[in-house]
This record gives sequence, C-alpha cells and structure tokens, in this order.
Amino acid sequence: MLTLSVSLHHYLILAAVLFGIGLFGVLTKRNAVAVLICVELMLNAININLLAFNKYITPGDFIGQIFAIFVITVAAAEVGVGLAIIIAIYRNKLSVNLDEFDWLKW
Amino acid sequence: MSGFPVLTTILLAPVAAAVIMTFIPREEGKLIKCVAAVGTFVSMALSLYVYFSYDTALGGLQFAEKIPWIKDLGVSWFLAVDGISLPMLLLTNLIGFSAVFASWNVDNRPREFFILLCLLITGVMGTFVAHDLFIFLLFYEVVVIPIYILVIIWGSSKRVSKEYAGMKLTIYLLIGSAFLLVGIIAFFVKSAGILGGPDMSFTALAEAGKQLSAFDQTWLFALMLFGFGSLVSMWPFHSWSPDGYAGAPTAVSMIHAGVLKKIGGYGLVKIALYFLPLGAKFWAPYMAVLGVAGVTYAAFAALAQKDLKYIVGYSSVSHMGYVMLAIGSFNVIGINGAVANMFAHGVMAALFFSTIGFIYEKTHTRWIPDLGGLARQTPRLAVAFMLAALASLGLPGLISFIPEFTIFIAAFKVYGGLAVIGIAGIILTALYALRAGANTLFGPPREDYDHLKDIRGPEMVPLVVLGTALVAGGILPSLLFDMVNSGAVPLMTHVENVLKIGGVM
Amino acid sequence: MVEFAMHNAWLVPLLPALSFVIIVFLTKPWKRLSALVCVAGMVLSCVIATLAAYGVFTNHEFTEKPLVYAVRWFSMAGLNIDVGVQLDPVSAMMMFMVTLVGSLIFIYATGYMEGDPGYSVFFSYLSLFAASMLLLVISSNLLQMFVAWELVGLCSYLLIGFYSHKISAREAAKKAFITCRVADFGLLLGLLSLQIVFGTLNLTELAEKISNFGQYTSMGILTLITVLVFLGPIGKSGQFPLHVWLPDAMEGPTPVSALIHAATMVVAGVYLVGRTMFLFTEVPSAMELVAVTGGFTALFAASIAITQREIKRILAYSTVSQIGYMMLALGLGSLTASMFHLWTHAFFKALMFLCAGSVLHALHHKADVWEMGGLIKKMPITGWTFVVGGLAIAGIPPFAGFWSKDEILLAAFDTGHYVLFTMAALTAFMTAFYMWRMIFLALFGDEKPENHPHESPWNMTLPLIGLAVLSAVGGLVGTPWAPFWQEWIFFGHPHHAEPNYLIMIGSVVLAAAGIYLAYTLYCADKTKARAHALKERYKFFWTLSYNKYYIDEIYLWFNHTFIDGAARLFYLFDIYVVDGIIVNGIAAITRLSGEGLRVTQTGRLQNYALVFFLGVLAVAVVLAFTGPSVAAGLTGGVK
Amino acid sequence: MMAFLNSISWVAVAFHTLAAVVVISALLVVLVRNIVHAVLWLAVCFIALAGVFLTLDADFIALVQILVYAGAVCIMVVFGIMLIRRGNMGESNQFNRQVFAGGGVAVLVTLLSGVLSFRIRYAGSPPDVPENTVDQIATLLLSKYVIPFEVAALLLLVALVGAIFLAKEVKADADS
Repeated sequence: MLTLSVSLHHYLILAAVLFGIGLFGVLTKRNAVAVLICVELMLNAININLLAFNKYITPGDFIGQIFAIFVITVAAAEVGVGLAIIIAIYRNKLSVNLDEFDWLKW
Repeated sequence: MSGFPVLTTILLAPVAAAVIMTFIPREEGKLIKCVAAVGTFVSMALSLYVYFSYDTALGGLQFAEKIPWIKDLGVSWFLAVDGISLPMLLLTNLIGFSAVFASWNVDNRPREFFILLCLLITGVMGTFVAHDLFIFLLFYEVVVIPIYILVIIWGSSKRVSKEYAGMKLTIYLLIGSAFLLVGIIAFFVKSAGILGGPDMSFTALAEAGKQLSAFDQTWLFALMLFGFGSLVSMWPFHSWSPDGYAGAPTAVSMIHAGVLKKIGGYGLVKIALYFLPLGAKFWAPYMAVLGVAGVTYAAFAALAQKDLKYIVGYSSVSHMGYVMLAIGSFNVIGINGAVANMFAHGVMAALFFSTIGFIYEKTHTRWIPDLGGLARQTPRLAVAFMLAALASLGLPGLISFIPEFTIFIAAFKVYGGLAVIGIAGIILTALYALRAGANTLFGPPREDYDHLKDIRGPEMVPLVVLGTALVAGGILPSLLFDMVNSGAVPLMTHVENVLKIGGVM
Repeated sequence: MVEFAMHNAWLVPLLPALSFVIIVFLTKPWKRLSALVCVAGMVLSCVIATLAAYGVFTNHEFTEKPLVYAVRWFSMAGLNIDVGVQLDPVSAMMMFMVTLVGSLIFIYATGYMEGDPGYSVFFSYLSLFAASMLLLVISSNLLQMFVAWELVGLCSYLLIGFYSHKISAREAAKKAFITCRVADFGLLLGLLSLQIVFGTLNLTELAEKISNFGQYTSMGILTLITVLVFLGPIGKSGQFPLHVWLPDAMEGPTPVSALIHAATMVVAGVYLVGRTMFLFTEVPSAMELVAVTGGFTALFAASIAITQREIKRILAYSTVSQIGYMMLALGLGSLTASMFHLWTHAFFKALMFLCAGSVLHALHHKADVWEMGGLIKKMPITGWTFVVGGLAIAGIPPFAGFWSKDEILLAAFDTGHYVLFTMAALTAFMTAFYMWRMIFLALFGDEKPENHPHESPWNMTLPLIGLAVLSAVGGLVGTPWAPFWQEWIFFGHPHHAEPNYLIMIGSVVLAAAGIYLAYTLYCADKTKARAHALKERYKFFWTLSYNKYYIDEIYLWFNHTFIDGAARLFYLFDIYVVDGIIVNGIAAITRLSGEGLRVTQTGRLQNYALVFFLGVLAVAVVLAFTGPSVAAGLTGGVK
Repeated sequence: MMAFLNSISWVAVAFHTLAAVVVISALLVVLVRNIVHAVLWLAVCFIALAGVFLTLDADFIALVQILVYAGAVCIMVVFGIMLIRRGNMGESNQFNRQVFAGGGVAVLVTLLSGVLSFRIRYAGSPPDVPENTVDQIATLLLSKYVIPFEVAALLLLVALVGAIFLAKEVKADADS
C-alpha cells in the first residue's frame, strides 16, 4: 500500500538534493549570472533545513524561522552586490564568461 | 638604585630617540643624527654605569626588574644582568653609539635609517638583558626586520646583490630562529609539566632543566645548537655571514658582526648550556670539531678574498669558531674565554667594519687590488685599520689576545691535538690580516686618492670609542675577566651539579 | 737611589712607553720635541736601569734568589696570571745593556732620520719598541714575556715597514711578522702546555716545579714542551730554518737594524732560552737540539754572508751567525758564555750597523760594497770605528768579541762536542774573512769618483765613538784572569773554566788568517782578479751561497702552492659547495617546488571552489565516519 | 475509498508533489541552455519552495519567499541579464570544462548530507505549532533579535550603496 508520510528526513534529503544541484551549478556554469542563480538555490536549501529543524526539533522557539529571514535578507543583498560586480566586470572585459577570468592567480 | 628601572631606561633611550626622530622633518639630517647620537649615548653611559657598579664579588643577577605580564604563559617583563650578559650589553652600546657616527654621512633617507638603526640596537640590547625566555625571543624577532630593510635599502652590491644579501641574512636568521623556537617551545612545555605551572624566567627554566632526561636534553640541545649555531655562523652554517656583511651598510655590518652574531654564542651559553647541561655535554665534542673546522676553513677562505668586507666576514666566522671551540671545551675557563672573546671580537669587528665603511665611502671601492698606499693619505684611517687588523690576529696588548689565550688553555686541556689545529689558525689570521693591511694601506700611494680627506670630527668617534676599548681591554684584561668570571663560575657550578645528578638518573 | 731603582724597576719599560704616548698624542707635530721626549725617556730609563743593575751586581744574594715584584694581571676560576718584575743578574745585565745601547742608537737616530717626513712617528715607534723590549727583559712571567715578545714583533713590523710606500719594505715587514708568527705558534703551544701541566707561568714557580717534574708529567711530554718553547726563539732569533725574515728586515732605517739586530729583538730568543734554562737543562735531547741548531745556523749563515754584496745584508747574515753562536753556547749548557757573547755582540754589532748607516747616509743609500771604496779617508770617524767593530767581531784580542767567542769555544771543547767545536771554529774563521772582506772593499782601496762621501754630523758620530769604546773594552769584564762576569751570570752554579791557551791562540790565529785572506783577495789585489777567479772556479757554490740556498724561493713556492692553493680551494668550496649546492640548493628546491605548486593556482574561481568542497568533504567524512577520538586527535583536542 | 482518502496525509502529498517540482525545476535551472529560461525555472522553483515552507508551518517565511525571491531576486537577475547579455541567448547558459568533476563533487556532497541526515534522532511526531507565527516572529525580531535585525537593515543599506557604486558607469578620467 502506498504510504505517503513526511518526516524531518524527507526535508533534509530534499535540502541535500537542492544543495547538490546548486553546488553542481556553481561549480560548472560558465555564465557568472548562472553561478549567482545557483548560489541562490544553495541558500534556499539551507532555508529548508532551518525551517525543518525549527519545526521538528525546537517547535516553539522560532529560531530557525528568524534565521531563515536573515538568510533571505543577506541573499537579497548578495544578489544585488553580486549583479553589480558582474556588471562592472562586464563593462571592463565585455564578458561574463568565468573561463576567461583567472585573476585569482597573483 | 633599587627603585630606578635602569635597564628599562637603557632599552628605551634609543626607542625614545626613534620616536622623536619621527617628528623631525626629513630635511633636518644633522638634527636627526644628533638625536640618534644622544639616544645611544644615554644608553651607553647608563650601561657603563651599570657595568662599573655591578658587584662582581657578589655576582648573580643584579639590577633586576620584574613585572608579571602574561600569567597563563608565565611570562613576565624580567630584565636582569649578570657577568655574562653585562659585557654583551656594554658591547652593544659601545658599538651602537659608534655605529651612529660611522653612518654620519648617510644622506639617503637619513630619518628612516636612524630610526631603524635605533630599533635594531634596542632589539639587540633586549636579548641580552632579558631574563625571561619569551622576552628574549621577542627581542630576537624585533632584530630581524630592521636588518632586512636596512640591507636592501642602504646596502651595496658587489659579488652578490644587496637584495640577495639581505634575503640570505634574514632567511638564515629566521630559519635559525624557527628551529630555536621549536626547541624552546618543546622545552617550555616540558618544563611547565615539571614545574607544575608555566614560568618563562631563566632561573625557573634552568631548575626545570635539571629534571629533564638525558635523551630529551640531547635532542632539544641539538635544535638550539642549530638555531644559535647558525646565528653565530657556526661552520657549515656560516655562508650568510660574508655575503651579508658585504651587502649590508656599514652600521649594520658593525652591529651584526659586532653584537647580533653574539646573540648566538650568548644563547648557547646562557640558554642552551644553562638549561640543558646533559645535552651540552653530549654535543660538546661536536661543537669543538665544528669550531675548529670553522676556524681553519674560514681563515683559509679569508686568505683568498680580495674584497675587504669579505675578508672581515670570513674572519668573523673564523673567530666565532674559537667561541664554539671554547663552549665545546665545556669548562669554566672555556666559558670565560668564549664570552670574553665575543666581547673582544665584537669591538674589533665593529672597528674593522667602520674603517672599511669609511674607506669605501671615500674611495668608492673595497676591492683590494684597487687600493694601496692609503697610510700616506689617510693616516688616522690607517691607524684604525691596523688596530683592528692587529686585534684580529690576536696581538697581545689588544683586547683579543687574552680571551684567545684563555680559549686555547681550555681547549688544549680537553682536546689536545684538535685544539692545536685551531690554534694554528693564528698563523693564517696573521697572514690575511697583514696582507689586507699591507695591500690597502701600504705600498706606493695612488694619485687618485691624493685628494681624500682623512677621517675627522664625528667620523673619529668609532675609532676613539672602540680603539679605547681595544687597548684598555688589552692592557687591563681584568676589567673584562672579573666580570665574565663572576657570571661563568655560577653557571658552570650549576652545570656540574646537574651533571652529577644526571649521572645518578 | 739604588734602592729606589731596584724596587721600582717597572719604571724602566714604563718611561719609554710614556714617551710613546706623549709623542703620539701630544708632540707629534713638533719633530725636535718628539725626538727629545723619546731620547729623554730612554736615557732616564737607562739611568734607572744602571742604578738597579748596580744594586743587583753588588749583592750576591740575587744570584740565588731573584728580586720579584708581581701583581695579579687577571684571574678566573682555575687560571691566574701575574705580571711583574724579576731582577737577577741576567735581567739586570740585559736591562742595562738594552737601555745603554738603546740610548746611543736613539741619539744616532736623531741625526740619521733628519729630514724624514715621518720623523716623529719614527721616534714613537722607537719608544714603543724600547718599552716592549724592556718589558720582555724584566718579565717575571712567561705570558707577560710572550706579550712583550709579540709587541716587540709588532714594533719590528712597524719599523721594518717604516718606508711603507716601498713595496719591498712592506713585504719585508709582513714577512718578518709572519715568520715570527709561525714560530710563536710553537711557543704559544709550549706556554699553554706549561700552564696546563704546571698550573703557573711564573718563572720562579716554574723553576721550582720543573726541578721535580716527575710529579706532574712524563719525560716525553716535557721534551715536547721544551721543543715547542724552543720554536719561538728559532723564529725570533732568526735561527735556521726561520732565519729568512732577518736579512729582509734591512729594509727598515738603519737605527732600526741596529736596534733589532744587535741590541734587542733578535737576542730576545736567546734571552728566552736563557730565562727558561731550568726547563731546557731537564731535557738533554732538547739541549742537543739547541746546540746543533745554533752551531749549524752559525756556519750556514756565515757561508751565505761570504758572497753577499749589500753592506747591511752581510751584517744581517753575520748577526744570524753570531746568534747561532749564542744558541750553541746555550745548548752546551753555558748560560755564562751565551750571555757574554750576547753582551759583547750587542756593542760591536750595533756599532757596525750604525757605521753602515753612516756610510749609507753619506752615499745616499747606495748599499753595494763593490761600489764603495776608500771611504776611510773621507769619513775617518766612521771608518775607524768600523774597523774597531771588525776587530771585535773577528775575535782579535783584546777587543770584546775575542773573550766571549773564546768562552763559547771553550765550552764546546770542555763538554766534548768536538764536531760543534769544529763548526764554531770554522765559523770564526769565516766571520773574520767576510767581515774584513766588507771592510776592505768599503773602506780601503781606491776611491770611486762618482761617490761624494762626507763625515756624518756629531749626533751620529758620538754614538759611534761610544759604541767603539764599549766594543773595545766590553769584553774585559769576563777575561779568564778576571772572571767577574762568570761569577754573576750563570745557571746552577758558577763555572770557572781554566784558561785554555791552545784554544785561545788557535782562535786568534784563525781570525788573523781570515783577515789576511780577505786582505790578499780584496785589498792588496787592486784588480780583484783572484777573487773573481775563485768565484768562477766554484761557480756552483757561489751561486748557491749568493742566492741564500734558495730557501726564500722554496718558502715562497710553498706558500703560493699550498697556503694560497688551500685558500683558493676552501673559498671555491665555500662558493660552490657550501653556498652553491647546499644553501642555494635549498633555496632552489624551495623555489622549484613553488614553481611546481604554482600550476595548481589556476586563478579560476570555480577551480578553487571545487577543491574547497573536496576539502570540506574530506573533513566531513573524517569527522563523521571516524570515532570521536580520531577526530579529536586531528583537530588538536578541541572539545 | 473514504477510508483511503482519510488515510492519505495531504500534507505528505503536498510535500512530495512540491518536492518533485522543486527538484525538477532546479535541475532545469542548471540544465537549460538559455539563461532567461533558467531564471524562469528558478522562479518556479522558488514558488514551489514557498509551498514546501507552508508544509513546515512557516507561512510568513513562505510569503517572504515569494515576495523576495520569486519577485525581487528573479526580476533583478533578469534585469542584470538584460544589462549584460548581447550574444546568442540560446547558448547563454553553458557548462565549463570541469562539469564531470563538479558533478561528482556535487553528488558526493549530496550523498554525504543525505546519509548524515539519517543520523539525526528526534522525538517522533512534531508537536503542534502555534497558529499565529507572524506575531511571535515580529515580537522576537524586535526584542530578542533586535540587534541582528538592525544589523541586517544596515547590511541591506550598505549592499544598496555598494551595488549602486559598483554598477555606476565609471568615468574615464574619474581618478585624475
């Protein structure tokens, strides 16, 4: 019989998968904007974790939720600054292809 | 005098001068030099006072100052002098003061130069008055940075570039100190276990050292021997010395060859030997062999040199070989000789380098075939040169003879034939010292140097100060030996006690 | 006065030292004043020395028990060194002789050095030299003696190299110092051994301890020590094989040659052996060594002197030879004869050097005797005093040299060393010959028209006359019929040899024969044809002798090949092995590994992130799948 | 049938459905070749995530998620793309050379987190959650967490200024 249930582990695995997908994107995408998007995915995976733990481990405390809010805040800021940086780079190099950038060398 | 922190004052006087100099506009070169001179003079005068008011009959630590600093590590601001550190302190100040005048003609960024020089002097002094291992290391590291900057900015390039020389000097110092640090930390950790709590003061650590097993002492001593040995340019860790001195500006060569190098010998006696007598006992013959190797090898190498600074560079390696031989002979006469010889060599090497500095400044060369006959044109410079050269070859009546004699007694007693090889070094020393003197000062005068001005005014200070020390120490060796002996006897008594206990364990 | 002088004999070296300091720091710009200070210091010190010597020689107790004043010089645990004054007949005689001859030479120098730009400096060196020498003479301690010994060496270095702008002078000075240094190395080892074995270097204490050395050491060690100590005198007194520096030392101004060769420095070696007779007499083999060295050197140097042309070189080799005599006497155990010869030799050799100086002064430093001739007519005082010196050194009675030489020959004969006796006698003959060869060539014969000699000023001739008188009568203090000398200066107990008329007459005959031969070859024969014929006939020996048996060349070759070779070898080793392979090798390894690792630094963000996550994975795996203990161990025990 | 329907946990159904949407849309974000499409799939993913958050009783967060992520972030990214991208949009979202290595690492990380998540032990069923979460969060944010809250505000301000500064056109002679 089909027994659909839901537990903390489900959420954690979902988060892990989402994090993995995000990480895969971060590591392998050529476009800087795509990397930024994938970072967002990873952050969301973290949020799932935070909320799941909040529900299953410390239900009355809201620590997880408040943390999630902060994460979202920081993520918003990060996207803003990140995009601005990408635009600035683009303006100089006329490219956002990360393969062409090896400035971390020196 | 109990209340007044005279040692701290000695340390702070050059620092104060450095601070004042930062507020003087860079154009005021003369004023900057005067401030530096006053700062170092205050230190020198106070250290002379300390030297002559130290009670040698009483011995032990005097003028002690102790303020707890970092409780968790047992560190305290513990300054004190005894018969071994006091000559070194005085030497530092004599040379420091002279070095300021030897660099009287520095016109390239004088302010930065003299600030760094003052800091360097303070650092060196600090290592000698510290009676706390942490403070010792702190000052030791303070020394490294000014040296590097001074060499690469104000140095001169000859066989090797000044950058190479500065790099070699600094890296060697750092490698030595890295090994040293490992040894010291390991020793400190073990000592904290023995003492039941951390304590960085020399006295406490020496007590802890008593209970360390022979095996531990042996490998700890090996680390320290490498660290201090490369600092004292023990063969074969000496090759920084000639290159470094050749690249360094005069004042740095003076201080480096004169006192900084002595930190190695001082550390071997006052730290390694004092804390780890059993280890020292094990390594003593090896030190003696390396010492003799250094003496002979460097003397021969000096003989092949044509650059004045290289000659003195190798000569100082050779003289430090005697110090190693003396420490290796492992008796109280040897320790006396080692410390006294460090003092003697310091004065002599500093005078030598200051003279060479002036010669280079005036003739723009240190290459011996390009020199000659300077005794006619610059007689006072020639006097300084000959004084240093004669002291270098151990002429009686100058300061280095009696220390060398003492070392020979100590070493000959213990090592016999090995010591004879070392003593034969005096022939080679005479060869290269006189050859350098003859080819630089004597022979037909050269016309291009007819216009040279002899040293005068402030330039005379190194000759007067160091020359006085050279002659006074030669005629009245007891000035030095009463002091050194008052420090060496308790040290060796401690060492022998430990050896007795160690035999039982 | 006498009392004061005896108890304050330390003033004797101190006064010249004071002159040195005064000249260097105060009177250097004023030439006359400097000379005055120097001479005054010396003369004053001579007065004190004379008084002290008078005190010693009027009281026989000092022959047994020397008067010693000493203070602690420096001390440390297990090593105490004194300095002091030891007055006994030997040191009193020496002190008197040095100050007396020294004073005369100093006066001479005021004239000889006239017009030299380094006038004041020269007198400061002279003062320092005198101070050092006198310090050596009065030393009560061997280390103190060594100090003075080295200082004397320094002064001779400075004085020989006085004309330092001349390359030859510079090299000669260096040679002198380094040759002596080689010898001093041995002496130093000897002193170290003495200190280590006997625990003292004080002469009186050493004498006591060595007389029963069996308590301290074995015969073998003592022999070694003695030979080591003897190395010092070999160098300083110019004995074979370290005599090479002495003839070269002629580069210095003539008063210096006189001072170094005659009165003071070179006899320091003899004096040292005399002072340590208590050591040498314990070791018969060492005594033999001393005697053989001395005898051989005497003959050897005489054989070189025969062919030399430069006036001062002839005198120099003659000095080497005469000191060989003194050593020979010492080796035979006759301190009396040795010191006696030292005493007379000081007068006549100083005289001859000063005469030579006077000649050179007149001839503007033309030194070859073959280019001189007939000088005695133009320079009567110099010439006749020179002749007195020649008679004294040849051993013609009643001049000084005869008595002392006779004493030595007698000692050799009496102790049964017949080979050495023969060598000494042969040397006496050769000495007479080459000395008179020089005198005949330089003073007699035809005048050379290109020379314009003139007699020297009074301050040069006066010392000549004084020394000539001393050379004439100085030996009378120790004739076999009035053995005043023999009663005072001895080792052990006074030795009265019966006058041996055979030897006496024989030596006079030998000397006369030598002079006669020289006369026939170089004076009577105006063309010198026979002399040249002889030279051609024995070309091989002549070349050998003229080139000093090539010993200098051998040393030079040795020095260049081995010492400098080793120096270059060590230096190259230092540059290419220690520095090149080891030090720079380590640096190169560091740099190369850096270059290698640099490849990993792609500079690409995503590369770094990849590695970063791999690292995270590794840490996480370790932390998650190993027990807490391993994790704790890896993280350093952080809880 | 009713029993069957009652036995179904609708929360579970909702979760699994939403989870499937999240995973699939996230994969599409990574895999599609057009970056604009990727952003659209990102929006889908975010909205589905908001649903997931609802199943976690975090209604306020869900709302914020939709507002901030699906709304602001996605729009901003699209604007960013418009500002910079002028080439062929069809190939604007490609992989670089380390795709396999990156994939491997990502899979490993996922596996490891998945495995590790099973280690967590907790009390069986979740207790009930208060009805009104917004009030409580608001109270907490303005009392206990007021300082982080203000810092976050400041951070946003700084980010805003920084972003403007960075993105602003730099004049060629600005520094001379």
